[in-house]
Amino acid sequence: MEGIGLKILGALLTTIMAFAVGMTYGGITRKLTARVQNRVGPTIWQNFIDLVKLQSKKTNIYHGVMGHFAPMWIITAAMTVLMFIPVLHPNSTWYSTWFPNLTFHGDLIFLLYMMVFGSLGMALGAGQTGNPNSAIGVTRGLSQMVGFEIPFVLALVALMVQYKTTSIQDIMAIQDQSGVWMMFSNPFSFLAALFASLGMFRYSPFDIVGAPAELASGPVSEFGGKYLGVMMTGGSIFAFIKLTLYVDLFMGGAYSIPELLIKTFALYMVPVFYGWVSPRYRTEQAIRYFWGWPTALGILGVIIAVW
Amino acid sequence: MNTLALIILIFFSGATLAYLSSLISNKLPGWVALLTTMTGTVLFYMSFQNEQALSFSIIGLNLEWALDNYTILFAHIIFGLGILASLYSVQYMQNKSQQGSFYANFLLSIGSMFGIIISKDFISFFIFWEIMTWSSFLIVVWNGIGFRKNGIWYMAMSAIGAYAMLTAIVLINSEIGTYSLQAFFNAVQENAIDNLMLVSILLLIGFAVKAALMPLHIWAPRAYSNTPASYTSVFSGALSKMGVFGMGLVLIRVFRFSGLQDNFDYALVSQFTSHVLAWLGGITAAIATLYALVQKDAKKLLAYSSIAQLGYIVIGLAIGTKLAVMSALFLAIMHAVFKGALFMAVGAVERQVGTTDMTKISGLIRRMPWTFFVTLVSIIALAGVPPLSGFVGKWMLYEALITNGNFFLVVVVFFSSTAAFLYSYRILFGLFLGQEEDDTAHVKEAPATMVIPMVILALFLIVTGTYPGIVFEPIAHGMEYLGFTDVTWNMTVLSNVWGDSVNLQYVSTTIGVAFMLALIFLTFKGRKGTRGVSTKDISTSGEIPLEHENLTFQLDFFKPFERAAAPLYKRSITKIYEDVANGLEALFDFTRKIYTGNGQTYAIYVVAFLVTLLIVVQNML
Amino acid sequence: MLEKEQKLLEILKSAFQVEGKVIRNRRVEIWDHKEMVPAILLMVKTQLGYKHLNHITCIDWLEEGKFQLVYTVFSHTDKLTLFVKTKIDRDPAIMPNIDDIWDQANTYERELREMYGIEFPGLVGDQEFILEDWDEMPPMRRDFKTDVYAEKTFFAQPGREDAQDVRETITKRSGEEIPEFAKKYSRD
Amino acid sequence: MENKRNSQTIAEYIKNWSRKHSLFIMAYGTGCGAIEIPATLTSRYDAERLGIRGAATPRQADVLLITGYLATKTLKRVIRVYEQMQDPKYVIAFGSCTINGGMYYDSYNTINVLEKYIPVDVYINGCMPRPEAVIAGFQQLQDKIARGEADNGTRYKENLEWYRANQHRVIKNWRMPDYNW
Repeated sequence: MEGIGLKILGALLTTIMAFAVGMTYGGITRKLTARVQNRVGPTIWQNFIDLVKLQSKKTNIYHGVMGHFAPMWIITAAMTVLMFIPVLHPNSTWYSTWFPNLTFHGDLIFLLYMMVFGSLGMALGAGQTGNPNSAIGVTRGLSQMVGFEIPFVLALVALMVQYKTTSIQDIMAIQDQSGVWMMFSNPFSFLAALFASLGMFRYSPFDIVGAPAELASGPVSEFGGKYLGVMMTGGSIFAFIKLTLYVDLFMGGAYSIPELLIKTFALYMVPVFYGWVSPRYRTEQAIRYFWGWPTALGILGVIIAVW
Repeated sequence: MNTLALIILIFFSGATLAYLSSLISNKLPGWVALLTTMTGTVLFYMSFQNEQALSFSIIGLNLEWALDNYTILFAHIIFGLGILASLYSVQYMQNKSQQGSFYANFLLSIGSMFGIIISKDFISFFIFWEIMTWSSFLIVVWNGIGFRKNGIWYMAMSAIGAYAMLTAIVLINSEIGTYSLQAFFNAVQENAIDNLMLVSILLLIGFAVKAALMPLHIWAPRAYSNTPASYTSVFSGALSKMGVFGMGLVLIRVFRFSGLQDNFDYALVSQFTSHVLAWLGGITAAIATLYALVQKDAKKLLAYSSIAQLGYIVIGLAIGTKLAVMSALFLAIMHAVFKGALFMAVGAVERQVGTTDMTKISGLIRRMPWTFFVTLVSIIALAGVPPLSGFVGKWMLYEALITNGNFFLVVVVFFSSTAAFLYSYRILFGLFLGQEEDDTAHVKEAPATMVIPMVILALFLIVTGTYPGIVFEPIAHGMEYLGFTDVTWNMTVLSNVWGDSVNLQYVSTTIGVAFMLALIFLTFKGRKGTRGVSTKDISTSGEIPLEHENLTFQLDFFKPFERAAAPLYKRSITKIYEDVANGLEALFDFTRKIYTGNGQTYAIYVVAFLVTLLIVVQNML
Repeated sequence: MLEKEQKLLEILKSAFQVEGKVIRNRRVEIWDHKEMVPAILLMVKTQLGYKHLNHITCIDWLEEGKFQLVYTVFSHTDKLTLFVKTKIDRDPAIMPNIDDIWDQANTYERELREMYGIEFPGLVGDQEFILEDWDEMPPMRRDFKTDVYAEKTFFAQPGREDAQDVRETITKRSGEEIPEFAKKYSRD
Repeated sequence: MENKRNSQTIAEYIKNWSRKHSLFIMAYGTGCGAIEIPATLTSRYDAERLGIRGAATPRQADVLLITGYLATKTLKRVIRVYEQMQDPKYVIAFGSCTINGGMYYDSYNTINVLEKYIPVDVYINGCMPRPEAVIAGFQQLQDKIARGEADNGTRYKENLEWYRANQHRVIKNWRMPDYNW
């Protein structure tokens, strides 16, 4: 029984850490964006304040049962993926104590599909609100997903075919043995995945889903209060998940939490930096962007991985 | 009397009875069909574990019928879907005319499908195949409309398939002198057939037509969308699986386990054919998905999606590794289940609302909650999102492709299944979400006899999402019949040859726990201040939509995607066929002009021919 | 000077016997009965090249009991602006419709109908144009007392009625002194 | 647990503190004040350092900004937007026009006193107020929230009949959904 108690505690700890890191990164981004624009900007804890505010709204509305469920799909998907992703390196002491969760019971393909689960649930909820902006946002998001999944999958296929494994732990172990990170041993695949991450994080120029000026924040336009708060939480956890996945696959994982933070933060800055200097694309431009050079890099990566 | 013959007899006499009973009342055939299917199904399930075989000879031809494990696997699909579809059909067809001919053909096609899978000789196989084709064709043109547009394509393509198959059968007979299937397999083992490749390819063409493989797929969207929904679920769910059944036999039994792997030429050609077929499957999946997501009609969308899903199955069979075949057969069963459920759900919408045009319907979720539930579950399974069973099949397919080194094919498959999210959302949103239409305010949920079959299928998807072992067991037996040895499977754990695995029990538990936590939190926190509002109450920059105004976004749903993927939409197979037909017509027209009817012209032809001959002969010398 | 303008005036005078004058460089005005206006406009549009209808305006001559309508047209070739003026009765105010000559006239005419109550027989579009749920006299007529209406419908803020200087009112209420620098802006 | 200051409970204090520091604004760009909002939010005056940021729809917003004169036509939309916002919500009114009608006090289509139609928390006077004044107004609102005195939504709900009567005087054809509070 003790073992199960410890596991539940570990799972809780993982969730809280993912949530806190995701939210703080969001806050840091807001602060940095402000500094780039020559502003003072909010505190880096602003996202937490926003969240508390959203949760302390006195009234909330929903547009039917799918609308009520929408944030739950997101948080469910986020928590589930978090349980199956190795947050730290399996060889580290921290990992075996606190973060093993269920990481040995899922693999990369499963994670890819599980990450879609939340967006689809969210899309259903957004659809039920009846707001045309929501549906337009969803169609844009799904279209963009078809765009960036191709370079991303090409990158992953290169890794999986080259090292004959679909498990993240194995890929981390391989990097450990060879001492070379995947981002150096498979640079083209890494680049393809990095380009795909631009779309995944939905920062400018790929913020076509929420585009506040055109779509009034798109899918979430009818959600407020606690619903928006839960979505924000789920989104933050997802940001952490994506970063951790990239660190695990391409940067050899992390042995301790500070190392994880440094690596994820460095990765996180890529889409943020890219966003500062780029205006928003149209949907078809975004899709074509991903089907252009990133896909070519991905194909190159696969070819190099095989021969 | 032998049970197999009895079942066939029941179905065929049931068909006659259904037609005759329609002369008494238009409502009777439905019940006759239900009774017939029930009797047949009960008979089958009472006896399928016993060894059964039957052989007899008519006019000097030896016919053999038998049950084996591979057959039983497909019989599950046919009878499971058949009985649910006929239960569904009673209320669905309630107010339609000409039920007699519909039900007669319905029963004929179910009976003939069973006949196909139990046939152990080419003669009865082909006869049943043709009965199946004709009965389904008669249902496609059943309501008398759209013959030219829909029926003709189906007939033409089926004819191609049938001729190819007939040629192959004649060739086989000329080589081995018998029509027996077992004799054919034995001859393959002994390398006694000279034209094996030709025979196989011809047979494959015959099966590919039914499995709607590119470029022989064009009949499918037309035929699927033109049949009544109660039959479409059988049509797309079970009938198209007959193609898969046959392809499985050829690709696995003949190509893979023919004992000719040492023969270099043969191995090269068979592998080449498999690869071509796998890629055709991949392209089928991708193109059909692209076409599915631009459809406005829900039934047509599902029809294209069926083609795409069959593409995955063909890939699995063509790759031919243990995991790949397992995934193909698993997907075949799951496709029968979720596509059956989806066609039924769309049929329910069609019956209650009167149309399946998604631009005219929206916001049915409150009116038809059960239908929505079924559609949601089936769509999640179709999209392959965990924790439903569609994921199991997709996972195995990906792992099979990756472990087998088909790395570009896996990207194509991934592309089409990601694009499948688009049409999955399209159909859910188009029918059930969005603002509620005032025209559909009176709509009620479909009657119970229609809802129950759908819900049963949906529950099956949920259960097998966590316990796919239920389905793995018959599949493993079927695969052993095909020639695989020691097929391993686990109740809840999926694993590939590299030893990577997914534990589905943990997955569904985690999802369940997380979902319950979120549900409790969101439902009980601030419950007093939370209220539901109507879908008309949306923030529209303060503007107030009038009662009759519906703001749901339905037209040109994926226009940006279409624009981005415009080059992929340029070519249409139908157009190519039509171009070929026009070209041939022009050619024949030109040939006709040769015969001018003028003796002088013919004289010139003769001279010209002689001169040409002279030149050619001189050059050769 | 003014040769183009004079020439235009001559043409119009000879064609329609209208009165008119050259206002200044590139501005010509003519006036006529309301029945003649569509014919004049059609003629200048089709034959003289005045293809651009700038706008249609209305002036309420309450004392005379007339509305004056001014059609402003412009020629891109001559760079001349022509004002075609006419006076119509205030009650009933009816004016021939010209939205078959210029489509955009429809917009101006609907606005005039709503704001002045001028009827244009055969005008396309009978729903409300700018005003929403208006059931009073057309508001731009001069006999419509807008301040009375506003007083009746809206709530006046106390302190506004004697039109005092706002700054003084505020200081009086709060008991503060008006700062020195602000005194020079005071009304008295 | 009672907090000595303002006699709020600790939970209430935390809630009010977070509300104070996270104001999502719904800028209803009426009149001339709409142009002051971008200036307030962007680099020069940077309202985001106070936790103020734009919200795209009324569902997410906390503060409704009425930035100038309100035509009767616009009032209808403003009321709808206001009612679509979720409690707790606040209203800031800009400029003379919302206080007493300003230079449009005798216009037939512009309302004079905004407070008669929806409750207002903070008026910022001026024609138009400059961004500094706007930020000062926001700070006043923040103080009010911190003290727990900003009860805009409750006031509206309690006096709904009175507000409705006033609204009906202006909006003759009432074609709006009535909300089940």
